[in-house]
Amino acid sequence: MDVLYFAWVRERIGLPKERVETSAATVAELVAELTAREERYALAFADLSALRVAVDQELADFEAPLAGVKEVAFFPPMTGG
Amino acid sequence: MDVLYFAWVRERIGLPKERVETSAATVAELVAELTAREERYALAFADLSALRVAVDQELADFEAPLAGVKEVAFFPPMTGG
Amino acid sequence: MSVRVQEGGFDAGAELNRFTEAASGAGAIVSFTGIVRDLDGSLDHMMIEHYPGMTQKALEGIEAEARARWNLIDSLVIHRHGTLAPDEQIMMVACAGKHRAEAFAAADFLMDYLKSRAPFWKKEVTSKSADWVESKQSDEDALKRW
Amino acid sequence: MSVRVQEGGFDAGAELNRFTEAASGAGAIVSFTGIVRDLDGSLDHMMIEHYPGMTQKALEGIEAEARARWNLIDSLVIHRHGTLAPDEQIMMVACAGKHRAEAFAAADFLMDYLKSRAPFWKKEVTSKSADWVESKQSDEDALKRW
Repeated sequence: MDVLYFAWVRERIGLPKERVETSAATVAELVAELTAREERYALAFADLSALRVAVDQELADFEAPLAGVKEVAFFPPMTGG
Repeated sequence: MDVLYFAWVRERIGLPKERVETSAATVAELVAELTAREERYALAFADLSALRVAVDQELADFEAPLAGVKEVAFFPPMTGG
Repeated sequence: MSVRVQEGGFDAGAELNRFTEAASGAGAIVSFTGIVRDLDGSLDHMMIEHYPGMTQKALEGIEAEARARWNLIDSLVIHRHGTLAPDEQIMMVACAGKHRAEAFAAADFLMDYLKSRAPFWKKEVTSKSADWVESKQSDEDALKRW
Repeated sequence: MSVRVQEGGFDAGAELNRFTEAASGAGAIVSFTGIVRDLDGSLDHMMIEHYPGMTQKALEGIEAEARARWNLIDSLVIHRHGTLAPDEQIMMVACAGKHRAEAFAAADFLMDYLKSRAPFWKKEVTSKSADWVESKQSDEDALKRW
């Protein structure tokens, strides 16, 4: 699946997008996998309450299932307008 | 004093403005004087709850005093915007 | 702060741009435009009567009240009188604030007060009738929000 | 109903006039324009990042929600991304309704949701720093009004 990062999440992880092969059943499991990988992921995901997630381009929560999902994105709360 | 009429009050009384010599102490007394004059005034002032009044170009009520006043205007509720 | 009462038309977009350009330091601009609606296709024209001596004063008083309540950077009121055809623009209001909440609230407030407290009266003229628009209880009730 | 996400600038006045012209039957048009504020004179520029695949979809979803709640004749959202200088216009919203209450409410609602639910992020760049704008609790709280 494609995993996308925006704003300071992108900056901490150091890339805007990557392909991730995972058997994680939920977003939370994917976060745990990524966090275990490298320090920069651990830093980006240190405080989940400061993060938002979109699954296939719709806002979701960390318990959202990943079966059949093509794209997951992590970012801070939006600040448009 | 100048007495002005707007919208349907003007149409019922048949003029936009007239000079009135009066010793009425309040707007209500002026209304009573005018009503006693002619049928067209009585018609215009038949339902005071449907009328608004301005004294020297400020919204006022029917108990407003007329001492020193130069201009009184009668009209229906406003419908601008 | 600016109030204009005029018989001629105005260009709402040009007014908005001019207002925005001048509102230095604003982060939020809200505008309202009121348009003559032809409710059932029968309206020939609308006549707007006003009380010249009082209108400017009343609008300035309403604007001053808005500026006392919200930290506005600038505000604008334009209101036409005379004969207007369907789809013509009757009036506009614009408010500039640092933040969106104050710009929205002030524009909404200006409209509510202008509607029921500025001395304008509308008459709708069709081929068959000419009726003064009646004030609505909902417009009077709207003032209680503030 | 129309949503545009673009890097280039736009002419809010021309957009307002075009929108008003097309909104047949409208009696009330409300517009909002958001502008880059230079809070303390130190801002060099603002960077707006967005999530291209999601932005259009999210804005259309917010617009659909507004149209489900109010009887809107038309609505417009324009939002820029990329690099913006102080005083440049970031975005605009316009709503056309038969009556003023629905046009005001829908524009206010669109702004509240766009602010916290559309995937845009702002970064303020000065000569000394580059900081992501933090979301405000007041913006999240604003959603509870609806």
